[in-house]
Amino acid sequence: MINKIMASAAEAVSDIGDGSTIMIGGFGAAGMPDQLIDALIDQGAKDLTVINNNAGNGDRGLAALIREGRVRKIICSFPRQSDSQHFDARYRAGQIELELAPQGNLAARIQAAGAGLGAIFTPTGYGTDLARGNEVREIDGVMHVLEYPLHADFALIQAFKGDRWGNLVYRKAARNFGPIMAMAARCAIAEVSETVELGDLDPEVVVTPGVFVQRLVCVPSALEAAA
Amino acid sequence: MINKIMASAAEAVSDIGDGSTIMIGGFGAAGMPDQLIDALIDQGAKDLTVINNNAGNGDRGLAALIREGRVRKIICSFPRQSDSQHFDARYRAGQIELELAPQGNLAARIQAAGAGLGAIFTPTGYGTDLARGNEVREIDGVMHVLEYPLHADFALIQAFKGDRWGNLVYRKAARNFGPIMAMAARCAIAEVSETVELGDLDPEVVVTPGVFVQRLVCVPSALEAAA
Amino acid sequence: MKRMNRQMMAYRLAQDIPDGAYVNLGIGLPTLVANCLPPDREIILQSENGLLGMGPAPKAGQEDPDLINAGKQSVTLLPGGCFFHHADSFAMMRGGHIDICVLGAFQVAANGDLANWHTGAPDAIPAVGGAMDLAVGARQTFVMMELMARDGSSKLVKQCTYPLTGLACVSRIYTDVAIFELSGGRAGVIELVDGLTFDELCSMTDLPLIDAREGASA
Amino acid sequence: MKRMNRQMMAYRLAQDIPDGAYVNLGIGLPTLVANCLPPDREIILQSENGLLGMGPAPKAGQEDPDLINAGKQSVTLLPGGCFFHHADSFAMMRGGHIDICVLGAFQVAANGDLANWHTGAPDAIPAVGGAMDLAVGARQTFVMMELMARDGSSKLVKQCTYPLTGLACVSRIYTDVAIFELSGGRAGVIELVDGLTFDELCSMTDLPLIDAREGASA
Repeated sequence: MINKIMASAAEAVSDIGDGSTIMIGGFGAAGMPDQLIDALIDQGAKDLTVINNNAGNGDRGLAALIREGRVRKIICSFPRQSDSQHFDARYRAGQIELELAPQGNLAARIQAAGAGLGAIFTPTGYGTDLARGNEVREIDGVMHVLEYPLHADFALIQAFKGDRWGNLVYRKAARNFGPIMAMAARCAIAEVSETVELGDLDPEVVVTPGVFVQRLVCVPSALEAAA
Repeated sequence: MINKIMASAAEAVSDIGDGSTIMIGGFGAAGMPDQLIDALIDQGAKDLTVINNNAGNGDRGLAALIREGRVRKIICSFPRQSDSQHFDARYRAGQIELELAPQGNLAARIQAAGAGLGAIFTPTGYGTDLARGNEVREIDGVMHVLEYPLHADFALIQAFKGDRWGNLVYRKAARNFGPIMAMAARCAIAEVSETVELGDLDPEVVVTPGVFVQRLVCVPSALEAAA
Repeated sequence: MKRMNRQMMAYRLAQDIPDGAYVNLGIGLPTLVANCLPPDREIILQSENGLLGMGPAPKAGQEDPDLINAGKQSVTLLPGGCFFHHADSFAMMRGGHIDICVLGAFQVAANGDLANWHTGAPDAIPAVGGAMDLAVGARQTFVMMELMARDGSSKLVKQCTYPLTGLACVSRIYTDVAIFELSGGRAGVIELVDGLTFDELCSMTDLPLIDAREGASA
Repeated sequence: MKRMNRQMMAYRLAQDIPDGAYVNLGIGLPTLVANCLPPDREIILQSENGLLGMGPAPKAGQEDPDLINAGKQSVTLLPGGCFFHHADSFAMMRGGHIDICVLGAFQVAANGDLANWHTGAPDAIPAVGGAMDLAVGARQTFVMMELMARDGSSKLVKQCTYPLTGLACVSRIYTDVAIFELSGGRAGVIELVDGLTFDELCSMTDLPLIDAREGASA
């Protein structure tokens, strides 16, 4: 029998090793898998490369992981925010490496990894500092840059409901990077507010088919926080 | 006010000109927009390039369009079937051009068009007759071929329900190419079994956001056929 | 001369968004446009984080942490709105499905080059977000900015000195003193605030401008 | 020698699909495997036209024209199944998310090259469907075929003469007389039907085979 539901967040992240590349879902705080990240902080993995849209907000989630010095490098589109103080401090101290990517290329590269494409030509970023060194090509009169897929060892994402096959639905704009990160990681781990019986999710509304999810863990408090 | 709902299939396809490139949804009969195709046959447009997974089944839909001699060229993955007699006859008579594409590359090229990518490197087809002449490249130890996006002037698709903003949901495996074709065409036209009031579709379950759909027409008989 | 304040600029720009348009409003100044949309038009706002049909801010106490805009402010969703993931959201932009995006700017060049993501200062932490995708992806890119920087220099320039966001992507600039239409590598003036002459505007920008106002001789 | 019939081949192959596997069964012969899956294992079938968790054929009269498999036959969906569009469906395959695909074949070469989409005959209408995507995308590609063609030649060959579907993609071949494991450019025999000797099999294929049966000396 397939049962991807783990007993705890600690168990779900137990085998994440030092030096891993980890995608973390969320756009700001919406969709940030706080509990998986807390478990990862407790677990102790360090020297991580993190792929997220931002570089942490406030004191929770990714911001806490950065504060604890576990992140060697971050690949993101929008690190600098009013409440990105933990990233800011480490960046200015030269303690964290930053690879900046236009948000759409970030998303497209994650999607390309999940879909097994080798590379994509995208118009975004052509002629800018963020595509310096990229191969360029004119296609149908438009200049494009070549971008490579972003793969990860693990994806930590937040979803709303899930079942033991790993099927997921999300809640509002917390969906953001979850579906594509689940596809791009060797092992996708979802924290969900509620686990449901197999068949309870309408097959028409499943957003992430279970094949893309390896583990999920129920964290009821996220539901309460959202309520 | 935005109202993309047209009075009839005839009105919805009225401006499709000779020589147009048209994506037609459906995998076999599931998702085939029969009524839009019937309207297109009545309308008279000819010399069409059609993109579909197949080359028509039986006597309806795309098969009828081919039978009537309106299709100059078809881009598809699986033309030959037990009931593709109309395509078979025209193909053997040299009256229709065939561009064969692996099904996944067909889907990826349609998706790339909708997403504004210039080209993609895909491993599918490398070393085969269907990638003869394509640029090839080794990426991370895997050979890839370069494929270009497939754009269309019009997409004719079938969906289950839609609203005046063009939001669509589909029914079971009739979803197939609908969502990506809607994104890849300059003008996407959907026939739906039911039109609903704005707000009646749960925002979490909309599969095709209205921005990708330019026109829709309600064809209640499709619902009856499916019931 | 009566400069427009930011609210007036937003109001003026909003008048040029047609009924039925799909629009993305960048963070910062352009966000003001959302509150100025003509009530008799149905204009659909996209937010890069996966919303279409974005509505106004919720009433106090009704904020939902999962319902935010690109600036991470609480918003609502209109009937007919929907949610989608980030790859689909940027496919909307890059694929040419968004009619208009409105962005702020550090500088815009007469040929449409845009600089709005990075000052290039060595101690600044760069952040780009979706600006580069919007700049090249939307059918039309409008910029909304004060014409003059704090140091008194024009932000409409011959050539951008700040790092670029996109090349030749801006078609219109809405400023506090004039509206510019960029075309063929040159900046045309299509509207001036009361009390400002075309020549005075030219001297402010130090650029060869074209008088493209209605009734002006070309 | 007791050749296996197609049903037996399907049954034998099904025993090698582990619990929890995501599997795509190609049209034709491989479809038979669906009815032979061990009942004590949960094996999830994907269909290229946008189904995961595909179930058996419906009872007569309960067919749904919108619920079909890749061969356009009526199927059902199991609890826990779901629907998705074609780009996501092929992302599943190409992205390495499907553990096993089972395909029919005209020919397989000892190095794993597969030919199964086109005879190359000048009057044949070619059709490829999802075969090329499955062949390169699934983590393992199993082939299910009779070993000998109707003309008495072996379909396991040194080099394919039919147009290729994919290069070096097949890892196992389940035939009516033997099971082959392809590795390092060579074909190993891991199982033989009763009454057939390894030497007899070698003479049938005209290939240098390796005896890789349990207990065989390598």
